[in-house]
Amino acid sequence: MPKREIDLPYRIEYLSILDENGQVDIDLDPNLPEDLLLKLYRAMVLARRFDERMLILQRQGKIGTFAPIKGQEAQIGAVATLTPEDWIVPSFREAPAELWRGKTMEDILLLYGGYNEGGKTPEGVNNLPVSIPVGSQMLHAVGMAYGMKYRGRNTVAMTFFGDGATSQGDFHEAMNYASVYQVPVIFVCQNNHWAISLPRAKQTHSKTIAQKVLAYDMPGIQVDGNDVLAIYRAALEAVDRARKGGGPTFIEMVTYRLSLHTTADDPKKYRSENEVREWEKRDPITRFETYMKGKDILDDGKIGSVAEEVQASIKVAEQRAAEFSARGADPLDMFAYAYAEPTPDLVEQREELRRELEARQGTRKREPEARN
Amino acid sequence: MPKREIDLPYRIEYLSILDENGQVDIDLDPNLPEDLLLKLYRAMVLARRFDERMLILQRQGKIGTFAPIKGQEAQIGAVATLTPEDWIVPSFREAPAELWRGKTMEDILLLYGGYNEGGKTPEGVNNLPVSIPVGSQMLHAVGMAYGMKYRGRNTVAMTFFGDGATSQGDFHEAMNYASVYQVPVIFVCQNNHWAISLPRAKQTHSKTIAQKVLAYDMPGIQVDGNDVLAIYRAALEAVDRARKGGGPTFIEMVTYRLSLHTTADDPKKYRSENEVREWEKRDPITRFETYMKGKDILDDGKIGSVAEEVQASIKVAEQRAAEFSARGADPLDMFAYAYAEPTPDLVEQREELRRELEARQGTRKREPEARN
Amino acid sequence: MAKINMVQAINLALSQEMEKDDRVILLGEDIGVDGGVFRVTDGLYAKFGPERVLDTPLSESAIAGMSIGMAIYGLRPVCEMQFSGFSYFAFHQMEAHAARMRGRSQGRFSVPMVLRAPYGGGVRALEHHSESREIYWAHTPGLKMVIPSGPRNARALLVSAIRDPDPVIFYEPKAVYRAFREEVPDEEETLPIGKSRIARPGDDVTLISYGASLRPAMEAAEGLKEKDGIECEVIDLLSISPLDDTLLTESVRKTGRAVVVHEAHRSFGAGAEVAARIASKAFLYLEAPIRRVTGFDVVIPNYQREQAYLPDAFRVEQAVRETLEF
Amino acid sequence: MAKINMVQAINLALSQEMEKDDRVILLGEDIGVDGGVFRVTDGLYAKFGPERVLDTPLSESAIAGMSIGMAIYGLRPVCEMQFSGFSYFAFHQMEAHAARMRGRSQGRFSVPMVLRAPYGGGVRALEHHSESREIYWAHTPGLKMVIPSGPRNARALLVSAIRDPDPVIFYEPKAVYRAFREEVPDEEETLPIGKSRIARPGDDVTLISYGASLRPAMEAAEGLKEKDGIECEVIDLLSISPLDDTLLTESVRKTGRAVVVHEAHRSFGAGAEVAARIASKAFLYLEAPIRRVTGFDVVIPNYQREQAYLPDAFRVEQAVRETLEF
Ligand SMILES: Cc1ncc(C[n+]2csc(CCOP(=O)(O)OP(=O)(O)O)c2C)c(N)n1
Ligand SMILES: Cc1ncc(C[n+]2csc(CCOP(=O)(O)OP(=O)(O)O)c2C)c(N)n1
Ligand SMILES: [Mg+2]
Ligand SMILES: [Mg+2]
Repeated sequence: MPKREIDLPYRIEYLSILDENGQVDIDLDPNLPEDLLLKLYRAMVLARRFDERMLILQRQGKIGTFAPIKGQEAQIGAVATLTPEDWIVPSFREAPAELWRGKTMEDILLLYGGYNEGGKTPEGVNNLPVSIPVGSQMLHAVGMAYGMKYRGRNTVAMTFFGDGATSQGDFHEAMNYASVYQVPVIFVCQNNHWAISLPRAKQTHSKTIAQKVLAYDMPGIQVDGNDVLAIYRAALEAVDRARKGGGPTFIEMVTYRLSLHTTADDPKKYRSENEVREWEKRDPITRFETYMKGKDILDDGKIGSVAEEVQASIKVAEQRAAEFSARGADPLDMFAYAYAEPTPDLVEQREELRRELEARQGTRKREPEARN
Repeated sequence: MPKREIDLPYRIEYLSILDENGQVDIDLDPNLPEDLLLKLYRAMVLARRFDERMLILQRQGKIGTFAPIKGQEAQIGAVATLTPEDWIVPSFREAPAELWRGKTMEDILLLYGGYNEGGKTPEGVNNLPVSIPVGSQMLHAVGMAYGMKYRGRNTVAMTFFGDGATSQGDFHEAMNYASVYQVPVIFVCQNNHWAISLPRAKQTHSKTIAQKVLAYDMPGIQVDGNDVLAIYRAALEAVDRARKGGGPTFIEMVTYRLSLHTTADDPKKYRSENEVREWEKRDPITRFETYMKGKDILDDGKIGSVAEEVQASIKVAEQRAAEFSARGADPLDMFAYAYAEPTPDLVEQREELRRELEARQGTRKREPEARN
Repeated sequence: MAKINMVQAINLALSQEMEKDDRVILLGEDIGVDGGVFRVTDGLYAKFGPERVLDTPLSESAIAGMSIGMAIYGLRPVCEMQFSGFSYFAFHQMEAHAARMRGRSQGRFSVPMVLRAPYGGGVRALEHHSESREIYWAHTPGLKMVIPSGPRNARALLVSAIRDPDPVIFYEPKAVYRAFREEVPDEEETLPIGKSRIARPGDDVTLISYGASLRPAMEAAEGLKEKDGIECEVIDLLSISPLDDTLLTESVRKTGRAVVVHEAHRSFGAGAEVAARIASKAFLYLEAPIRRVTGFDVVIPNYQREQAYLPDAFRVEQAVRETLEF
Repeated sequence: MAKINMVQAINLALSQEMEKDDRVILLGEDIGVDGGVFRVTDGLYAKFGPERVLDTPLSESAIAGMSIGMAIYGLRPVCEMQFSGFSYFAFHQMEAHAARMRGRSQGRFSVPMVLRAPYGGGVRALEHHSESREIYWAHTPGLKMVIPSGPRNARALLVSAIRDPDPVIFYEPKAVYRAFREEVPDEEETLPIGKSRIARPGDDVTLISYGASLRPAMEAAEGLKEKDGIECEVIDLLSISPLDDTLLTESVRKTGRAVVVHEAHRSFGAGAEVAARIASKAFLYLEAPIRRVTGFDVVIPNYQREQAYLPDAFRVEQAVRETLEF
């Protein structure tokens, strides 16, 4: 057989459970318990409302540049399959997932408000901090997952990134290492169709992102990324396999960024309002609401009480953040976490700054730049 | 269809034309003209003999570390499909291809002999220099191919690299860019089963390297890399497609490094003699000889005359290189090609070294380190 | 002649060079349809089309590597790194290839490319958007490293960089992008790479700075004159590598004192090289230690503390007074 | 106590730390079955198995990135870059993450990893096998950067680096690997990171060096004593960052003169920072300009010209004499 087709071990599937009208595929419905469904619903609503509130705060100049998550709330389905002992390694558009796992809104407000303090994560919450350099953090998940395997834990590391991130070399290296070492890592690609102004079709030439697993003989799946049930189901399968020693899985969530890339962005420059309209019809929250109503878990009264409760909790977080800001940030703290022990140079430089700040007393205070 | 298989545009094929005994598949035989066959044969023999000679010179301390190519001579089949207007972007194990395209043996001897002068390529020979950082040069081929497309040329850029190189992020980025921009670049992976001590199976988890094209919807093929006819045929198809605007192709040549990784390497530490024995049976030159004999293009007399002629030309190159060495290298030339115009600092540093060399006259001469 | 800001001045340089020379090609993330996240390439995609203004997939190493190939092939790529903080993803390509191709090929091939990147503080974004690490490039032989300080010199330097036969790293002080306007002539203007300029003459002390830090240096010079009658000579480096030590040395031989001002971290920063050269070449003229007013040796903090990190006029004035009191 | 070379000394440090602490994991290209291309990890794969000595696929960025994840998770990865010339492929990972995780997470996470890499001249290979670019790391806040000069301090420094709570870049002078042997105690020994040492006391001039350059510096000191009766104080930096300027300053306050010796390019090299600090902190004591005996500002040439590039005792002696004649 001098010319023959090579047989490959995997095929790529597409999974969707709730359709655009919230109608469920009964065979695939994971039939989650009511309290989990309600928890998911509340988390998605909270994420949406918090995002809206951040946008207002940013426009008022109260926080700096941030990346809205509107339309991508169904990501919570992925982290809902994890235990607190598992880890997540996010990018910068996973506020919903981070909050689900225990990051506080207050800290998020502080972070985008220009305070390094917001970068902390409560002790016991196994979230790595936001990673800004696109496509570089997946390798950390691979390293952590290696640690889990080495220690004989049955935990997993779940890492998030966008469609744009898949063009980075580090993405490839992470996929390769994860499959070579067969470590328990779940790659979740939030394909939201845009990387700032670059549409998915120009980001890579392949028909799907999911098929990139074929380069690594790694299981992978493409799911409706606005369908929290589909994401949950795909993630659960991946997490189960990983816990059993079955190695990594790649999940492409096909979703859409309904809002701005960041608050510094103007999407009108590169995409049509129509496209956005089309995707608004597939809003993950609306679909899920219909499903929940159909299951009689949700009614207008419950929707209203969740809304109120969510608003109240956002308010509390805002107040806490405001109190922190009012106390102000000690500039000298910039030297605090450079190393476990400050070096002699840093001790000297801190002292230099301290003296300068003293000398400045009475002169005009230095305000952060207003430009964005 | 909420759960469905995604249809992918490509399948991966394996191609072999000459079997291990030199028996040809008549349907696939490209039936190359006699003079081309003879030229290929001579080039493969020259590459083998030159490689053997370099190893001797290295062991005698006359040149430094180099990477033997023994067993990988069939790579010449790939460049035999090119015109002088095309470009090659090699790694460091493509001396056979480089020589075919017009690089001189003398320059190769000088390069590995520690003279930067050996890095030059005759004017008109469109070979980029040897690239040492593994996996980084493919991007240059993509850039050159972009230039060809931009200028409306129907030329191609062919880039070479090893199995190890496919683990580098830059490899992925090059594949992605090439397919996104649909530029005329041919990726030739010499999968010689080893990256120093790492076997192919541990380099990446996929069954083949060729299937990595599925991540990019790029045509790709796996060929018997010790079969010069199969390589020629696969490359010709790729080159033709590229010239016609059909974009990039990936070719995995399955071959074997019969010799050392480099002269600093000891393969006994990591691989069995048996494996080498097995691959020696698939020697690309022997197989091609059998085929040529079968076609009555080659007989023992001709084999002998090629051998003699090749030895003579190696001798000439060696003599030239020896003459160059005898004249010696002016250390001041290290400043010559840093920039088009030397900067004031470099003018000053050159002068500093010149004075120092003068002052050194009479003191012990500085010899290059003997350690390897 | 029009009064324009630095964003417009850079856009002008790109546009005019592209009109004049079809070898000039732009590539980078979001530089086409979107016009760049700072709008530096606004309008160029419409004017020159997608073949000459490439919206690339998200890979800095590929942007640099592809540019290298283009440049070897005979084009004049000008690539953009969206923020200098992400340019390190391309560092190995620039170090291993752009900087070395001429030497490696013994003059047969060269890499006439420009790598543009906004650098420094001034935006209210998270990490990686505000760094100043010009030294990584300046310490790399085979590269040139320039940083303009205002619209006019940005335009002229960029034209020179594009025409330069060797790879040039072009850092753009984002805090200056829209900070002020200058008259920039319509007709062609270039500035030699490797030459600094006296931004303000003076006799008492030499202030050496570049890029975004030039403004606090100039402000300090004005303040010191007003308040203390001190005349600072301010040197705007423009070129970090090659470094114009002739101008530096001459100035310090005259003033006897020097203060270097930059945003980058102090240790192993540009100020070290400047100080080392002056201390050597103007040794007998130095009347006080050379002071370095710089960013601290920590990652530049988020925006609430950014101003405390960055050198400002107050800090520079203090250093100058201490230098004069020495 | 045995007389061993630097390769063996580093192997000893790795082996002993691995025995003592199961968090210590090695990863890199060819470090396992093959024992490393310089044989530094020889025997460790056999001793500790493939779970603790990982032969990685060929990707420096992944090696560093995976190490970062391991370190955050609580392991103590020691990764190897086969040559420092290839470590720039991992530069962005180290800069963006290893150096910043502690600050980013406000102390919640840290990256106690070591990145080992042979550096400098001494092998007859092509490009990228001989560079000396420690400044890229030293200028990066959040990293530490150390370079031993002999077997004993290599072993002790590496142990300290492995135990350090922060990321440490550990450059190994490959020219020293097998150049000489030293007594290295079997029992545990550490050296504080951030401290330099006086390798040879003297009063006339301070020679500052590190790594592979320490040998020509010491040789020059001997030669100068013999031929000219000059007593050099030789300082072995050991730590490039943090830099121990207290020791430097003290020495120069005593000698009044200084010469810095390193293989790295001169401009923006370690010598610049050393000179800047001395010129500032020992200003009133300096009797001559500080000289820098360094590699030139060109890519280190192939081996026929390598010796002309590298500082040797002759070049150092010359510089010292000129410094004393000033
Ligand atoms: C290495 C790197 N390059 C560039 C940027 C600037 N940048 C921030 S987000 C972004 C697009 C990311 O697209 P994608 O991965 O699809 O994520 P999304 O923003 O859509 O969530 C770019 C280019 C960055 N943060 N990091
Ligand atoms: C970026 C980089 N990392 C490491 C090395 C050291 N090195 C040289 S060749 C090699 C293995 C290359 O394997 P492969 O790509 O399969 O090519 P082959 O040597 O088999 O031809 C390694 C690790 C290098 N040259 N460049
Ligand atoms: Mg996206
Ligand atoms: Mg190989």
